[in-house]
Amino acid sequence: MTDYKPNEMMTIAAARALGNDDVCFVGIGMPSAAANLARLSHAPGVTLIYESGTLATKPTVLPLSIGDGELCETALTTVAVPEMFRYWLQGGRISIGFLGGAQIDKYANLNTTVVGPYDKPKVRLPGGGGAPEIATSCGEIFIIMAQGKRSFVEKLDFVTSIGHVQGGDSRAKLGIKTKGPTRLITDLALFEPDPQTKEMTVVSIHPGVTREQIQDNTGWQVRYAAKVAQTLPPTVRELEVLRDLHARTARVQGEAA
Amino acid sequence: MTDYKPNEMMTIAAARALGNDDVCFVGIGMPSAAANLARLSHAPGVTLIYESGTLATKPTVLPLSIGDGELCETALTTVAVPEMFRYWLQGGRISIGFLGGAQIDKYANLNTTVVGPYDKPKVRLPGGGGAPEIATSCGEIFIIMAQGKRSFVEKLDFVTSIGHVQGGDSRAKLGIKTKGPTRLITDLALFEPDPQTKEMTVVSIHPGVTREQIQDNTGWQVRYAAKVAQTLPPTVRELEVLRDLHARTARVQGEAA
Amino acid sequence: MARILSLAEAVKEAVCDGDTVAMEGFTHLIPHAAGHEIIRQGRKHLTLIRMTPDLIYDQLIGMGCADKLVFSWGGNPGVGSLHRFRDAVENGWPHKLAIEEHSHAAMANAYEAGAAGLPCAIFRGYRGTDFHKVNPNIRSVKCPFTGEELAAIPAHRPDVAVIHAQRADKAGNVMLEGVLGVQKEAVLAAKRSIVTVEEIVDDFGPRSLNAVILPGWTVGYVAEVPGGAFPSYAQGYYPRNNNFYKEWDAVSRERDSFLAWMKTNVLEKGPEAFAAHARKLRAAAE
Amino acid sequence: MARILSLAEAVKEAVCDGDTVAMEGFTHLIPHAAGHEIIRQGRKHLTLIRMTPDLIYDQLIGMGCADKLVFSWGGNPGVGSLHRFRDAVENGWPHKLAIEEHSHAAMANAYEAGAAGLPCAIFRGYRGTDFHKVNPNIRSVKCPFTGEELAAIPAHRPDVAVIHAQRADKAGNVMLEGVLGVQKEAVLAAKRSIVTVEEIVDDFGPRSLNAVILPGWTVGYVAEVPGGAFPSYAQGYYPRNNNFYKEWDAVSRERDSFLAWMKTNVLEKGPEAFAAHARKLRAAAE
Repeated sequence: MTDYKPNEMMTIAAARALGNDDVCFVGIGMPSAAANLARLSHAPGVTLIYESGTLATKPTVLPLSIGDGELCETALTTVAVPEMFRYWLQGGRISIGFLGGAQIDKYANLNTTVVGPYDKPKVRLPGGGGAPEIATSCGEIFIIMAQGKRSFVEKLDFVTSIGHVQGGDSRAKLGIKTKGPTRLITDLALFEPDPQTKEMTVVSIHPGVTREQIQDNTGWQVRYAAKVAQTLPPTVRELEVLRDLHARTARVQGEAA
Repeated sequence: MTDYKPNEMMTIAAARALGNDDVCFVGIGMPSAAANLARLSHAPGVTLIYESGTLATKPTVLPLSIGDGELCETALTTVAVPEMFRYWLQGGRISIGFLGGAQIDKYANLNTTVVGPYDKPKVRLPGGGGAPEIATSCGEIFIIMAQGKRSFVEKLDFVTSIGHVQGGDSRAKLGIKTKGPTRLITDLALFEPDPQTKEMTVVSIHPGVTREQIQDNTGWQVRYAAKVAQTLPPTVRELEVLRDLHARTARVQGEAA
Repeated sequence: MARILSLAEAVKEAVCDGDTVAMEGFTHLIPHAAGHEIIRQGRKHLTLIRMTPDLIYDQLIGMGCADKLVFSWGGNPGVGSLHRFRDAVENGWPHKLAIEEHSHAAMANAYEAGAAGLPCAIFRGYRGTDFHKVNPNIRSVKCPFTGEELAAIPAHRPDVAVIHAQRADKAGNVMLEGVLGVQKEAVLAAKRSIVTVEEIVDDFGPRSLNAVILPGWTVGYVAEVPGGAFPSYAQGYYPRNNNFYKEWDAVSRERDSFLAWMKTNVLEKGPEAFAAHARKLRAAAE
Repeated sequence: MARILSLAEAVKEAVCDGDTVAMEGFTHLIPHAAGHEIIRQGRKHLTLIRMTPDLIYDQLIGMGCADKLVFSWGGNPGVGSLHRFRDAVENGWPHKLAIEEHSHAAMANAYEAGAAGLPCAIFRGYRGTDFHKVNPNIRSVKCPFTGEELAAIPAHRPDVAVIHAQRADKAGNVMLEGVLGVQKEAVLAAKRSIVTVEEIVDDFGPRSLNAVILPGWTVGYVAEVPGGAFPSYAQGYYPRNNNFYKEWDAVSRERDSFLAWMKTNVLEKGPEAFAAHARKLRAAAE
């Protein structure tokens, strides 16, 4: 078996969830790597949209920011930001949105606003950006986050974007018709919402990871699906494409300096 | 004195009212001829906007429709129609709007919707188009209409766009801050609103026209300003530019067929 | 994902009796060929939405395809009346036509709201006019910050949008330029859509980074119909045939002359008839 | 009508102490040179509006120019925190910074409503979140047709908008392309505006019929500042300097290193310093 890092497993697991027909709203960092890995491997037809307004973009390297020139030059076209949020996101034209955050709870609600009280924050985080509306307007949401007790918490300090709210039908009761988080992809496991309670539940554990490890890195009592699979390890091809992408990116960003 | 038609006097009188700094929302027909006459004579800097989205257009011939290719090709740029109505008209970026209609009353309210009852019309007219919002969003309004008892009426069958409503401060009371109709240019005279009552009042009579003629072609008791001027007749140059424009237009429209 | 079909197939699949149909194009790129195809296929009980009903709807109304018209300006631009529209409203011929009447600003905002997935649009409009007396879909909303009353109208959400554009590529991406009208909004607001184009190309080639493009996944059906906007125009292809608009006044004035014209020029023809206009005009422009 | 001035003159005329200022540019075309000029001229008590405060506002906040920030995402894109923004919010250095916090969708809609002359914007947003608990400018409106509750926010109407664009012509018309952000909306929503450009040309020359252009009569001041978007980028001119963003993390982390950097690179320099970046980068791209 090829050697790989937990972050690589996480990115590859996220990429696998994307198909050719998906229209995907991509954030910077892991989501961007995952989405482009999918495009460069099993899903060449996947449509990538960045909130800077670039529609159907095909970057050859990963952008550092959400609006790098590379994204615009390789896009089908680029629209203004108000149009992006009105016609494309709110208009319901995006099938999958990627999100992450500083804190997540068991219903996959996210906090990217503050750690500590809002008026006297311990850590002032960047804030919501596109997330509050991505969370409710995209057909479904994939969340990518490395696990840890400080990020997988019992109670969020601030609800920046919603997942399944308080579970059950509480999301639908807000009048929201989209699915919300259907997958949570971490460096240790894959979670999916329980069909009834909507609590994020482990459905697959990455190779070499134990249930104890997962619990040690989660601030709530972790639940497991009736049948828990083992995640397929990264294939040689997946790792190759991902590492090539990162190497190409590092090379170009070095050169541009 | 050069020979000219009443329509030519009307168009030329309207053109004279435009200056270099005006941003003018132009309708088809007489307004278009007047605005382009101004641009081709004393006001080369006047900015013309057509509701098809063409900004700062400089047609060499008069368009038959509001969105002819000529308007787009000679424009600074062309925006989509929702943007035209939101950013440009409603955004308050137009200083002068031209309107006309099938019926006008003494407060310069206009009807372009129906003659007769709405549900059983004697004549079904085209309707409002841009007029209802042009009338309230442009800095001021110039109206061009040939006079006649069937068009200059005591009471409109339908209020398609407002002028000074019921006179006095009734327009301002609707929360509207723009001036409304500041000039009514007909084939017989120029009217301006009385400062107090806002009734359209004759301030200038075209050469050779009598007060009797004006009254005979108006469905209400015409009022005159304390000082009534005689309109300057068209100059040779004005007539030349206007007739050239019409001749060029006829030639091109003939050729395109 | 967009499917590339013949116009006849596209209309067959996308347009049903009783549908709400928006055929857009503001003077430019009016989908006349598609209008003829809908008439030939005998669609009935349509609710037609369009800012400027124009010749295209004069024909559909006169042929009895429409039960209702939602519009803001129903004239023959620069010429005068739409006689078939007037005959329907004034005399109920060929049958009664219900109307829902707006201003241009309202219609443009209603398409914009439809494209944006909103239930309604708000704007500063209709103040002091009589429109609300005849149209119950004109309501108001109070700004929760200033207290100002703003006009509110429901978003347009047509069953089908039909537009004409200059070019599509083989993936069904559609590119428009020039006078843009509300076509992009109409397609994005609609459940289904048909786009006729002057030509289908392998690749759009060099273009503005912000070219107006409807991505293939937002488009239903694409059909290549050269000349399909005649007698309106396609910027870069052929000019508006202003004489046709003038002549329509006489053709459409009487029921008999209208029906005769429709029989010869629509019922007994196919979309390929439009290609002659495109070719002829393109040659003339060279 | 637009006046073509030096950047120093434009800032002097357009930006006053206590103004509400929107400096926009979404990753692309961020008006860094103008930001430096505002700092050099020592403006105080500003309310700063911007979707992504970014390095440009980190600098203004750290130099004590701002009393309040209206924003939706305050980070260093792809790198991490904005340390001066955090120091102001967490520790009140150099003084307390009031914040009004939105989502991107809300900010974009607020600019759009400002450009459209409306008092507020409505959209489907914020559902289920905590934003309304900390921001009284998030309210709601009920759709008068469906009864749906929609989020409402006040339109942005800044005193001054500041943007950077690729080109202006001598009449002060401004042309933008690439990632457009909310710049057009910001200028149209503002009472006054400053546009810095890479170059002022005699004529834009051949361009898309729908090129994104702010006509001269909607623009306040135009100043030619080549390289004025550095370290962000100007499509067609020079790329984003990603390393600068990474290095800013270290520069801005401590108050002393930040102040030293600002002294050397802003207070003791002028707008012409940016030309070097433009030249250097343009050469590198060739």
